[in-house]
Amino acid sequence: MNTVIIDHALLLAAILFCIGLLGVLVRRNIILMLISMEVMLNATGLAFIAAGSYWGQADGQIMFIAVVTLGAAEVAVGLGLTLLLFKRYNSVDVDNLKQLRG
Amino acid sequence: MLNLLWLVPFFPFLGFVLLVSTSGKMPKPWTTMIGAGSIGLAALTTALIAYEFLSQDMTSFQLHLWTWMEAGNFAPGFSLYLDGLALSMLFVITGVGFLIHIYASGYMYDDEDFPRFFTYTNLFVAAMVMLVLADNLVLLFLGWEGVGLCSFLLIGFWYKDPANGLAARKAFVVTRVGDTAFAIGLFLLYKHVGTLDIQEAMIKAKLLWTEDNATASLICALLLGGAVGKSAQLPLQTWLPDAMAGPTPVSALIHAATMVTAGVYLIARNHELFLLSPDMMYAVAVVGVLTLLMSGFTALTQSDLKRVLAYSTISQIGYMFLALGVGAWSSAIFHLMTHAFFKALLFLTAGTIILSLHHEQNIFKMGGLVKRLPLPCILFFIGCLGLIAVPPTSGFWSKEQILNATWESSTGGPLIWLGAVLGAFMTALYTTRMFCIVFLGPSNGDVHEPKGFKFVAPLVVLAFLALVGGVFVETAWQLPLSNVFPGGHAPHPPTVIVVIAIATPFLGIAISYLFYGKRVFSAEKFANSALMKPLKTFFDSGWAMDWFYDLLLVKPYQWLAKINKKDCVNLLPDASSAAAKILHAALSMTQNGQLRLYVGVMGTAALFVIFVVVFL
Amino acid sequence: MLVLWLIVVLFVGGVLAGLAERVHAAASRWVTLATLVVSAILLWPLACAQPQAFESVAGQSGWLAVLQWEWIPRFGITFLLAVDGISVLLIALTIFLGFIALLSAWEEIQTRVGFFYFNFLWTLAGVVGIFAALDLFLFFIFWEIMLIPMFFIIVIWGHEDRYYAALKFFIYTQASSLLLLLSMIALVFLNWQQSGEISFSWFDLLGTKTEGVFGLLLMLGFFVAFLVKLPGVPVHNWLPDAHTQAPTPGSVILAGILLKTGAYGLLRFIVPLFPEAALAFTPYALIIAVVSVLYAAKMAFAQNDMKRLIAYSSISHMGFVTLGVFSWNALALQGTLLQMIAHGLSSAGLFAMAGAIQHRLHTRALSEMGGMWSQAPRMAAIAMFFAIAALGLPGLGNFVGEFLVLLGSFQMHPIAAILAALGMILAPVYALYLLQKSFLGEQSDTFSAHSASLFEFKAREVLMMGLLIFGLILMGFFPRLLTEYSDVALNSLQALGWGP
Amino acid sequence: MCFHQAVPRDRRSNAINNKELKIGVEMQATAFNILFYFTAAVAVLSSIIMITRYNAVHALLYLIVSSLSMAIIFYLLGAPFAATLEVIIYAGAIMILFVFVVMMLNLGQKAVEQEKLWLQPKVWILPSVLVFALLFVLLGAMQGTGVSQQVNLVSAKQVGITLFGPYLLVVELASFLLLAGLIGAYHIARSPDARAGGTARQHDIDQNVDRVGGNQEQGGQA
Repeated sequence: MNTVIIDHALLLAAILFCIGLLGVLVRRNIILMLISMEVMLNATGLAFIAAGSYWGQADGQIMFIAVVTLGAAEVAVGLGLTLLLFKRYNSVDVDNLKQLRG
Repeated sequence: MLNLLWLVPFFPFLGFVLLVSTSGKMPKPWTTMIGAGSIGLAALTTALIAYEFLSQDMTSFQLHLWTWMEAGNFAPGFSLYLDGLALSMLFVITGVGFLIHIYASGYMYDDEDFPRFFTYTNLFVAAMVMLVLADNLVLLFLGWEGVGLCSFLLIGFWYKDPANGLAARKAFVVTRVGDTAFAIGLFLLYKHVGTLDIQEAMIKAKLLWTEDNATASLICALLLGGAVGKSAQLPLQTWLPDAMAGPTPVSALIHAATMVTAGVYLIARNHELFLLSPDMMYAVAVVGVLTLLMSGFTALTQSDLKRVLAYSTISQIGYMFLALGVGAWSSAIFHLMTHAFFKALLFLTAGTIILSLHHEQNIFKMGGLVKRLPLPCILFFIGCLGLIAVPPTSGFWSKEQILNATWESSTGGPLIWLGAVLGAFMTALYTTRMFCIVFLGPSNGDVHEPKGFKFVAPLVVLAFLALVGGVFVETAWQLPLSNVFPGGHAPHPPTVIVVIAIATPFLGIAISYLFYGKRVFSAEKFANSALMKPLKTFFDSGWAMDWFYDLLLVKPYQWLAKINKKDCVNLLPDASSAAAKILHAALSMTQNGQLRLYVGVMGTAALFVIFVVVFL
Repeated sequence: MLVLWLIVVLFVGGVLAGLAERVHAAASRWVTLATLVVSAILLWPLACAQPQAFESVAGQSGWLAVLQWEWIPRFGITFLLAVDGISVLLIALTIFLGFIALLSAWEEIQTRVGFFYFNFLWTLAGVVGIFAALDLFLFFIFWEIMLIPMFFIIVIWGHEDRYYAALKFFIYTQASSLLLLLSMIALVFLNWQQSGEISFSWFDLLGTKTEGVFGLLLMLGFFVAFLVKLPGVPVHNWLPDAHTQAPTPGSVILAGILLKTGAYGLLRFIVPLFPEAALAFTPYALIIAVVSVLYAAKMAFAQNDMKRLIAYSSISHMGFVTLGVFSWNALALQGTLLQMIAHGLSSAGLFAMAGAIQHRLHTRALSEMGGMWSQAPRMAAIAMFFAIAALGLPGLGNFVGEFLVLLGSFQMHPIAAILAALGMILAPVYALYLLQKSFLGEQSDTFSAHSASLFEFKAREVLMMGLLIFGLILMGFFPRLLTEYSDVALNSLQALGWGP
Repeated sequence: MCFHQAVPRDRRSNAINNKELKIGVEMQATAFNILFYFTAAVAVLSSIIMITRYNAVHALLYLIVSSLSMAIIFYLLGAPFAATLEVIIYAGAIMILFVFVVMMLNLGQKAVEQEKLWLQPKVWILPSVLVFALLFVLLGAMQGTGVSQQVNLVSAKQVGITLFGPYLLVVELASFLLLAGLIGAYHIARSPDARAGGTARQHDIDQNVDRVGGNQEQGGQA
């Protein structure tokens, strides 16, 4: 009954992934970088789901679950680090983390 | 007695070893005893050997001591070879050498390095005897280089003054150029003939090559190069005038009597080889003539007493080369001997004069010494007569033979004879000029005459030999050279040639006497006239050969050394290490801790990978 | 067996000398002296072996004290030590120069004496090992053993910028020995393919056919390694630095012995193992030889540092060795061997002299010296002797070597020989320049402060120099004493190559 | 009219015409398709706006909008279980965490000005070039058939069966991952004195940390 062109779903995933990457590259605020990363993760989730629906298998969704757990764990640790960063430099500029240079 | 021949080189060498081991601690009388004594013993042994050799009129005698090197079929031995030529050379070296040593023991007595002087002279005589007695060319080369070394040591004897050092090094390097040519000649000879033993090589060469063979003339050219280097002939003669920086007995011993004649001996020893290539004989004659003319003109303008004598030595050796070139071998050796007598006499008397004028060598500062130094004046006069070749003296006999032989020989000819006669005229000119300026004319400066038997005796003996030696050898007993050289007939050129040859020296004396003796024409005005001024400076500097060699060789080599002081090949490793440093700097710039840079780089890398995977 | 004992004694002696320092500071010097005496005694029966003692192994005659133990059978590596006329002479030279270096180090090395003598003896052991090892693998091991202690000697006891010099020396030799290793293994594989059984022994490898480009490449691998050690011109830069910065005993060993390992390698491994390739490579090798002789002589003249001048003169002399090896006839080979030994003696003397002057004046710059003859006539006379030996005066060792090399190479390559003979003109230019600047001329003010007595040579130094002078004169007048010994070996080697 | 082949996108601005492209598809314009493309457009637009916001909270809100639209798309693609998950975990838990942290740091107006400083237009050029290149490559990679076909629904039951069937290990792994994240976050976020185990020397450790912190700062700044 409802048909959709799988390519466009993948296309959407690609676009979202690129936008997320753009966000990570451009922003210097660590929180916004984390958020952009979330978008990237979402995009990959979408790609998995699209593939899953294309083949009619549940694997896509399971991979999506894995992606989500990864995202959750990653955000938890990321935000913890952000707090430490803020306490140390009381700013969220990622460029302060330059001590481990070269 | 003959097999004691090895004693002749051994005595001076023993003297050398004794003086070196005591390294100057020996008291002076002992030093003279050993120094002069060893040469005396050598002379005595030579006399005894000569007596036995001549009484049994042997042609040659070989004494093999030990084989020196042995590689493949090349096995030169450390062995001595005595024949008429070697004997006469020995007589000159040890005889005149001994007289000079006696004189030197007086002359150098108050020099603080007195033992060192005798050390070097003993080594020199040993090396020279080795050179003369060597039976193969490698041993001859040993003597050849040893003599060069000793001349270096003796020229630079007063080492405190760097100019002497420079003169010594110049002498060594210039003679070394000749020696290298000589060595290459040896290699070529060995390549074709397979042995360097002189007698064998000569026999094989005669069998191997016919007349006018290219290789033979090439070898002769190289040997001539060696002889020219050592005997200070035309291309390589610049070192001899500077060699006057050494003490006067050295100039007498090395740069008049013995070492400079080594070249003549070498060509005489290898005469069969030269006979094989007439054009090389002609080349030798031409070199001789050109040298004697060039040095004759230069001697005319010199102001230093010893340099005048040096240039006259070069010209007299030019005569010997001329004699060799025209094939008059025995007269060349005869002239060599007579030249040793009167030139040694001249040098030693000059030494006395210089010593008595407190080391003043400029002839214009001497003058009127005839009254204040009577004996040296007479001796010097006899020497000059010998040099000019005035009839009774020995110089006359030998030079006459050469001039006559030049006229007749195929490789000589009238043109070269004319050059030789002009040379004789020039010799007369500059010798009389020297004598008049030094002895006649106004006297200035105080004089004290060094007394002592050591000064007088050798000079008198030499004067006697210079005067009578020639006649005695010419008539009474021939030099034992007949069996060494191919017996050429005595030359009889037309009498008018002989008369001219005899007359020219007198003409020279007369003209020069007018200029410098009576001062009828003033020499200075003539010398400084517009035409003569540049010519005078040109002659004075030894035909600007020194300047030319400096420009051609010395300066470029020094420049080459200066620009490449830091080894340019060194840039290669240094460049690679510098490149490593630059690479390190560049890479470390990328690790600046910027997280966003890292993310960007990672993104690009991922992009590149996907691109490669997808599109390729 | 003797050779094995010789090497073991040197190694153990080194360790003992190292430990002896704890007992007493001067003890390690005496232990080293004892080790050298023992090794001399061990060498004695080898040195005066009668002709019939020589046996022939795999068709190569003239071998002595051959020792072959299975080591790594799987790769055909055997512990093969064998000595022929050439090796015995060079080992004798090593031990002799060991004495000389020890004498020159007697007072100069004050800090960490034990460790110095440890390195000193291990270098000697490495070098003796090189001259005796005939298994390529064993040869390579000794090649490495020799290098490390020498590096330490330069780096710890050297002069002002010793690190640069030592590092440069190390990198040069190490890089080239990598090439050596590669071509060695490739050669063994080639032999394995051809003969079916794998073996590292020199005797077996002689049989391999090494024509064509591959053979040439292998030969080049060996050639570069030995050329660096020799040193030939394009790769010679480490020597002047290593010599100027090395302590006197270090310089004596470096110049006296380590350069000979390169020359020995050329003699033993290049032409016998790769006859065709070596023949094809000859024109280029001759160019390298002639350039080495002339370029190094010119560079020597340009130096103001005394030791650098002597180092460049060594390069010039070793140029003759390359010329001799690539002429490969009886004359040239014997000349090469004599040149190696004579250069060992004369350069050891010159370096000991330069070290003595630096020890007294604390400077090596020729511009600051001058007129030392009046201060120290005996030292000056000895220095003059060595300078004159270096410029190849007949009657001394160097001349015999040079003359035979030039005579031999003239038969095969006249032009190269003539150009190399020009080296005979350039040699006196720098040798006499060295003499003039240091001993003759006016007295410079640097040492007017020193009293003459302190300055003169002491008995120890005179003994050291006397030994060298005696050696050079002996070689100059009686070269047959050495050549009689090495004739058989040289002829059998010569037969392997080409040429008359 | 149907552009099956991937059209090369070379500039950022054509993301908008990308939507007409989808709407132009001539297949029967069912409400389903319109809804799909509409939510896709919403998702893309909200993402773009999100990364350009100065204020972190606004960005967060747009992220929530984007994840909700993603949920709808999941649902349309026949993955109702994933949609619900997306809404609960993503929009629910993770975004709330973000909001909580942002509120805790209460960056306020000063942070907004700083953001303005940081986000100069020229900053965008290089990354967008890189991103478009990546996009171009990805599109190049997708050579899909372009034909629309029946979306087959994957029910939650089916997902549950496979989840605890072959993928049992993945579940374990996921739990480990979460545990690690939990402990890590807990450990990092603890306050220094709590972290030092509360021993008596607590006071000087703080001094050390602050002093070191102080030095660090100078060091950092220098």
